[in-house]
Amino acid sequence: MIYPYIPHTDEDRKIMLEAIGLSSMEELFSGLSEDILLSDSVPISHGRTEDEVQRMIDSIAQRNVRGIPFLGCGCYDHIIPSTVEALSSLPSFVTAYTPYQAEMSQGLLQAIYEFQSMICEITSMDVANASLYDGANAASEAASLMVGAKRHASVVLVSSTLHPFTLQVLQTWAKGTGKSLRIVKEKDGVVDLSLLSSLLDSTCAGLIVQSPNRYGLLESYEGVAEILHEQKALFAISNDPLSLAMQKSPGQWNADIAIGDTQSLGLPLAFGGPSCGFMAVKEALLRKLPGRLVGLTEDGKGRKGFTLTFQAREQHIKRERATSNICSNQALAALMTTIHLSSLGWDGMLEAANQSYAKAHYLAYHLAQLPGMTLVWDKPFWCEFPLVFSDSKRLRKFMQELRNEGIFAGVRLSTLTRKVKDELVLLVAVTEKRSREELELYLAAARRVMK
Amino acid sequence: MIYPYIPHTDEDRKIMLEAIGLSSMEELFSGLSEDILLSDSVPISHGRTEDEVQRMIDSIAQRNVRGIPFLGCGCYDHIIPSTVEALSSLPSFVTAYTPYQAEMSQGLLQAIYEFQSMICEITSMDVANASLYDGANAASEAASLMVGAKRHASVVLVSSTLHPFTLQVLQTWAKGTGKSLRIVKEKDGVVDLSLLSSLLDSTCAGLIVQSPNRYGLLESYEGVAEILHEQKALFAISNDPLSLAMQKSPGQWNADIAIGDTQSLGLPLAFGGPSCGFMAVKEALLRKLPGRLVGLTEDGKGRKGFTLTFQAREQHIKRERATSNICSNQALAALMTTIHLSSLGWDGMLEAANQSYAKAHYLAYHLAQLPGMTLVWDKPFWCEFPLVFSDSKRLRKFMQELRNEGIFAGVRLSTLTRKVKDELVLLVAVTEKRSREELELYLAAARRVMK
Amino acid sequence: MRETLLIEQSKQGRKAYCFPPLDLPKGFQQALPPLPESIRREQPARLPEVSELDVVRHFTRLSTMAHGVDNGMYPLGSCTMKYNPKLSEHIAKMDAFTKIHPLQDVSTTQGSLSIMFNLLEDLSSITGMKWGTLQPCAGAHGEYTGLKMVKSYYEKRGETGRTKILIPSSAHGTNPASAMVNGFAVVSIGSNEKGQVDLEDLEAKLDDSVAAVMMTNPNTLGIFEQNILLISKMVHAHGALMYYDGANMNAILGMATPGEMGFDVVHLNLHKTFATPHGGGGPGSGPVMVNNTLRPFLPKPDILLTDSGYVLDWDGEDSIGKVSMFWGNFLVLLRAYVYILRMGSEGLRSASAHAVLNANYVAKRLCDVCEIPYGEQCMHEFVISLEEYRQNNGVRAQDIAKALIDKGYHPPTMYFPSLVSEALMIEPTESESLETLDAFILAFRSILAQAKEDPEYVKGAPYTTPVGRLDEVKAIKEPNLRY
Amino acid sequence: MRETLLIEQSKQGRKAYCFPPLDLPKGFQQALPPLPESIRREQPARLPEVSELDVVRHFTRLSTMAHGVDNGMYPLGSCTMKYNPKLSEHIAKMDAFTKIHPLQDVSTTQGSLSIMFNLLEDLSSITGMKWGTLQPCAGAHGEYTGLKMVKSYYEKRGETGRTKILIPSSAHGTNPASAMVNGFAVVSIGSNEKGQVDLEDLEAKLDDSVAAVMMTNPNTLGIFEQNILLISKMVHAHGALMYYDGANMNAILGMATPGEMGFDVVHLNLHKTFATPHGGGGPGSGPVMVNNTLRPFLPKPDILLTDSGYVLDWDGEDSIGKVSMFWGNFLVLLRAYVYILRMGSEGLRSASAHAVLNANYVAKRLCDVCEIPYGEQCMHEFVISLEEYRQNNGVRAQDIAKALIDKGYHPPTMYFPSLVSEALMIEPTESESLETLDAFILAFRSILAQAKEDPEYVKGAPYTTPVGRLDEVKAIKEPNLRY
Repeated sequence: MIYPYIPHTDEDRKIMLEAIGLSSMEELFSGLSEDILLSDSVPISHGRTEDEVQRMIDSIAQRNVRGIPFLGCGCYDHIIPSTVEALSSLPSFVTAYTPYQAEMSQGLLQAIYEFQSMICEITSMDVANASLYDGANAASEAASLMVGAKRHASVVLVSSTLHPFTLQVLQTWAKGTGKSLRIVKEKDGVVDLSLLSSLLDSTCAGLIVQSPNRYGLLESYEGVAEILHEQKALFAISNDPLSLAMQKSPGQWNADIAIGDTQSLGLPLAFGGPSCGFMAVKEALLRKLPGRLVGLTEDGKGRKGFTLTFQAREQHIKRERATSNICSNQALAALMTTIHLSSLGWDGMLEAANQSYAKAHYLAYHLAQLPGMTLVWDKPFWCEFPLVFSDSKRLRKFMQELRNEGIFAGVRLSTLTRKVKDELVLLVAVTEKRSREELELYLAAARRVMK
Repeated sequence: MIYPYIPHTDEDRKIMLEAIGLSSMEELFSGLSEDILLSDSVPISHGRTEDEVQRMIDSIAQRNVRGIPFLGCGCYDHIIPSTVEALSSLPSFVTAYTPYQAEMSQGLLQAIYEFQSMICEITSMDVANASLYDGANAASEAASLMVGAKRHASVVLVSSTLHPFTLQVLQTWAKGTGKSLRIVKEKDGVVDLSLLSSLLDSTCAGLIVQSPNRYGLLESYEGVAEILHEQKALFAISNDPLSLAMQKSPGQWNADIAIGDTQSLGLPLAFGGPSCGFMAVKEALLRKLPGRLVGLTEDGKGRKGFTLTFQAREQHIKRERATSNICSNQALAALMTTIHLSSLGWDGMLEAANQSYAKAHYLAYHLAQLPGMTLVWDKPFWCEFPLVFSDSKRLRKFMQELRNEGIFAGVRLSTLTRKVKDELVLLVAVTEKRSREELELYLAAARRVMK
Repeated sequence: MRETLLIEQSKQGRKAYCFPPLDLPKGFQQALPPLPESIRREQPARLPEVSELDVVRHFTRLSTMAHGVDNGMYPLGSCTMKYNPKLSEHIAKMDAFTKIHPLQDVSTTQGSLSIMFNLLEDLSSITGMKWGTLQPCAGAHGEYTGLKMVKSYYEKRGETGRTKILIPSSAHGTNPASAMVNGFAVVSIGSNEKGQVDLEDLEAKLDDSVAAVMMTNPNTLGIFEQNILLISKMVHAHGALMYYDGANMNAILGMATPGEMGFDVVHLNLHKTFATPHGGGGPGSGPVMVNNTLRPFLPKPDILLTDSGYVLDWDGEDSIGKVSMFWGNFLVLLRAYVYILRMGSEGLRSASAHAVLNANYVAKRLCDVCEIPYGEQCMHEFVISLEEYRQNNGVRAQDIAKALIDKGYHPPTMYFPSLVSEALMIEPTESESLETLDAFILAFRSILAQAKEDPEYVKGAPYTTPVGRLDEVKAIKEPNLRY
Repeated sequence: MRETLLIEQSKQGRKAYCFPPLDLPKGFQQALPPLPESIRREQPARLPEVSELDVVRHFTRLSTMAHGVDNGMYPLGSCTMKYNPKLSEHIAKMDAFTKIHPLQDVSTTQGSLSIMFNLLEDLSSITGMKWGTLQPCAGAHGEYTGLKMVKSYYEKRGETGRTKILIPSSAHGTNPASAMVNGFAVVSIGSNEKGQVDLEDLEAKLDDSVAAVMMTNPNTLGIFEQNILLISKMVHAHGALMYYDGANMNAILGMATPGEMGFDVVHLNLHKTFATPHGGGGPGSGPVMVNNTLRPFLPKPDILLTDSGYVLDWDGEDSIGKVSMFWGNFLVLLRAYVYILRMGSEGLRSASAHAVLNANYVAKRLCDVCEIPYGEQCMHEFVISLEEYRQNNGVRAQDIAKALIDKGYHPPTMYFPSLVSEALMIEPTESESLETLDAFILAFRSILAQAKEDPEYVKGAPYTTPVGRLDEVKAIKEPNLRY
């Protein structure tokens, strides 16, 4: 009886059972009554050898089809340096648990400290945590933080231009908890902040906005923080962090909370996960920040060292009085982002952002010349833009024809919202990774279909 | 001016040049006269970024076509545990040099010591080196050893059933050195050792044979060592080491030298390289063994430790009096073999060998039923066998039809020998990795063509 | 050994990475307007400017100051630090999985969808539940999702008075926290002298304000709740639901199912039970499995197998909605699937049997030198109390833990559950061999012996690490959380 | 930290790996005869019987007791321990390259063949030679191949009296050894006071018994042979050939070519100059490049580009034949090709320029505390003499080297070339930054200072390693070379 990953020999079992004073493996489960013990093995297949599994997976893998992705909506195909996979695969990183034992985990702790620092730098905030699940959950954690930070507040204002999935995750968050979302509507593709004052009341804990927003458009938050702060409401901005190489950061808008997902900073598409949510806040909110935090301190001999800190905020200490239940986070993905940013530096990050901007605008400019599709809103965008088609038959043909060229042309907004009104909107994302040839291939195919 | 993998900033260059007392990078090369300094850059392309290189390689890679390989002839598609790639990729192994500094290389040295030990165990010999380039070079090193070990001997007897490439490498070895090869002819597909006594004289340093031989057939060496030793000639046997799970080892035939290539023990096909030659000898020949050797000893405090030893044999000390010029070997490939054998153990090695044997015989048995092809020699074989076709048109069609099924049907012996007489011989290799389905696919296609 | 921060190694103008030059037409580039000044960022972020080799050495060196399962035994109770197969890592790096976008047309993602679909089927079999979701990214996220469904279930039924979750006092901190974030009140249930749920206390607290009872079984003491069927019956009789925290599922794979025990909703931790790596704290994955009752409330989208292949189904008006951005931590799901394929039905059962064997063996070999408050017969883990060492020698559980570091072992979980004083929770997992266990036992016993002979030495451990015990008060009083 | 041999961890019946069961028809399996007893092996080999986790931990732990470029600076003279790009490692693991059989029909291996063809073209440009072979597996193997061609060349011309190879006394040991294995006699040429070839000595030894002069340029002192053109002329005038040992090619990439210097045959070390990893001693790759004269003698097969793609050409009756089993260490060639693609023409030139800059900088910063016998102006490496420390303080070059280990550096090459007493040969490579060099210089100087103040301490180094200096005499007297 040899099963993979179990080192015991017959002899071992005998010795061990004897030591325990049992005569069979079955007796180990004598605490389970007969009506609980399964009489039969569970109906999954028999074990397979490595070679058999690899073959099976190889054949399954062939059912995934790759194309040249002009797909975005929260998951982008950016260039990733070879260092990221190579270094994040080092076994001491991969097979470690949360670094609770600081003395034997200095390397891991330092990497997290560097991650926190980089997130603070990019968002212009004071303090960042060690990661959250993803961008959408970062938004719901921000909502929790807000509600927890203001007495008697139960309403969170959210922009209607949040990513549809982020909005859905927030709706789930509010469900059944007595908290609620109040939508700030959009105008011309961006959040209409002229409505803010009228929507804001003492029940409101804060506002969550997003830029680039669900359409890829960039938003301006001039004066928003002031309006919110006057009502003791908090201001949270969600960004694609790579866009912060070009656009104003949450700190520069005087936001209290910066959130988002670092997928664009070193994480592969991976069918959408794992990615890595982040949250950074102003110093005043430090003790309300969910998730893990690493700090620098000293040992008895004055040697500097890193440790998990402010653990009293967390669920394993505070239990039902905690403001978040997060325990596992996305540490290894955060490490990948840390390696990515270490490799790129600010210049590299800026270059990636600038090139994405330029290439997206190049494609948008030329597509806008074609009949049957328009760039409806004259708003600044970064690497993703909404094309509105005149009819859905045309759109479908467009996507199919490009597919025949090996191109994934974009994401229909209705895929995210399941709403008929969004069926004519195609979101096209262009990163620095898309070569000139790929852009021209896209344009040539588009011209053929839309002439 | 930023080039990959060069960390210098403009500032650095300035500081460093100043320190040296130079004013330009060009002056670093002032020792090179103008008629030597290139006036123009060398005509290779400009540098490319990682992304550009990866794309280019991806597109080149598509020009390699994979099939289900029934190909052997010294390079076999065996199952390799996932541990091999994962562990041999650890950066401290990959990016280290030869472990000259024992104190900071104990891990590497121990791995080599374990490799040496395993080779000794498998070949039933006393001492093995840290690896040689490949199986063919192991043969020429064996020839050198023999010639060096016996005064006034310049002739090496070699079986005509050696792998054709091994024979070619040996011929190259002899070329222009005053040494020569004397071929021991074959009979019925195996070396004809009845000729041995008549070929053997005082000029002969030894004999090199191979099993499985160039046809995949297993040879018997009963009494050979005795005949050779009587003439003070040495006996070297080359084996696919995996076959030694089933057939008698060099030590059991009382050979003096065991050689071969560990490709079948954990190394991928890799278009033929790197593989990993090995050599093991009787204790008496220890000081004549080429290549590196790791030994166990102690430090001043009595702590056990590993070190390179018997270095006085090697070229860097003995220079023109050395018996081999080897310096770099195939250490990382040897490590892969060590991990492979550590994972398989003897039971696993035996299982791989037994299954290869059974599957090869299954295929051979059924192919032998078909018209137009025969298994000419009634000799035992292990995982590879020679099919002789009645005409070459049929053979070509056979290979093409199987190709259409995604199968590489075998290697024509003439591919190795460039001889017309070998054009009708197809060498078919079957490893434990070939599934039953693949065998049946082969047979079905064969039946269609050969009916 | 110490490694400076990478930012301290930074040098202006040094580069580890370059992008291909932008190759758009010159005219276009010149005409392209920059972002409007009002929204434009000008100030750079301080990121390292280093060479590629600097990056490589930095993180390589940091990795040498970390300890994973690959480095040595990691008996961290309740975390199931079992071996993470290299095969899974290899497969999780395949382009066919890493380079697939979540919003590609489903006709182009049938491979990934089939893995998710089949994984869900296997997890259903393993838990004895019928349906499930793979969206949650971690165990606590699974709890959040499961309890959210419980909440929705009662809202749908109009039973809005069910506002409490009963949780044993020994439960993981995530349980009460997850209840809280879903707007439930938490009521603690006591334990009896066997370390199991106190039935009387439970009965006393069960009423129609209770939404669910949340249990871990075996519980955090490593003890199987023998009255579980009775408990389920009691709870159901009060119209409440049974929630199963799968943290300790590694004890009963193939032996028993939460479904047969009467649970209505189950979350699993793939990074514990199904051998996906913990990655220094994540990413994990916390699938939630339910029976028919709760099915309508599962997150969207569901994966269905139709005549035209796998599709994402967004219907279901009672769904709680999405709980994560896309479909879950796919690469973690993939690894878990590979593990299940490898192990198969019998292999999983064997894993649990040997996990329990290992825990009992270690408990037996330690029980003469330390107290095991609820008896040494356990499931896959057990909790010892070092209270006597504290009282007699002034050595605390933490000191023993730190001394283990010097012997090359990661310490067990400390001070949990809180009902055991000076607790260490030891979970060897099935991955460890008899020899490794014996070496650990020897090390542990020698530390306990030393705690009596030379307590000051033990209190000063560890000695072999780059830093000694760190000043945690200073970390809070003078927070330094970033460069 | 110490790790026992894996065989010592072995336990009968434990398994790290299983094969799929043999699924041939039962009848066939029963009928299949075993191997005849006369050739059958019965005795097992003693191999470890361990678990997969045992294997993983064993080799992971061994890796922590090794030091590579990724761990820290590795200024091992003449070995060019530069950074090995992670991109190359990634590409070398692609199935499209690792899973290709060398004897597949060439129509199915056009990708691999095109890489080899293009690499050869690039190496031709870089060396200024016209033709070449990629078959040799290492530098010494390249020497063997190149000299074999020289031998064949003279045999073809009937000049069988050319039996000598002239080699500077400072040459690598492989040079004379390679000459010897090809049946040549070795004659040593002296050096002049500048550390360069003594022209008078050369002239005196040149006659029609000389087949070739074998040179490294820059030579092993890191000094460029300024008379190289004159030397080539002298050698050619005597009808002999010029052989270039490419060990130090990293000094002159894109700056000068062996071809322009007058060499007829050149070997390269891809694992030095072209950034492929050394792997703890190999596999390397030692391509040999030649001019028209020697082309007919190149090993078989050649790679040709025809109208139907790349083919292997087996013609060429004067070829020396094969020198390795198949086509060479393909995965090493692939890595070198990736490196060249990355660097391009200017990048390679820059690499050499910075390698030379680094060496000169370190030499300059050390020249006041140790003797640099042939002056501190050098190419990519330099040799210091610690003779004065030996005489004044009893501290030898080896002691200084060992003390560097405690500072985290791999020591330089020791006691080579032998014409410098107490030599250390330092080659920083272009990969190291100014900061790293400064730190190394500081460490080196502090050790030299300590050698004067506390020589005994330095003589006892290293102190931080798992073992101290090992008894090499015992290793030979009581050989223990296997378990």
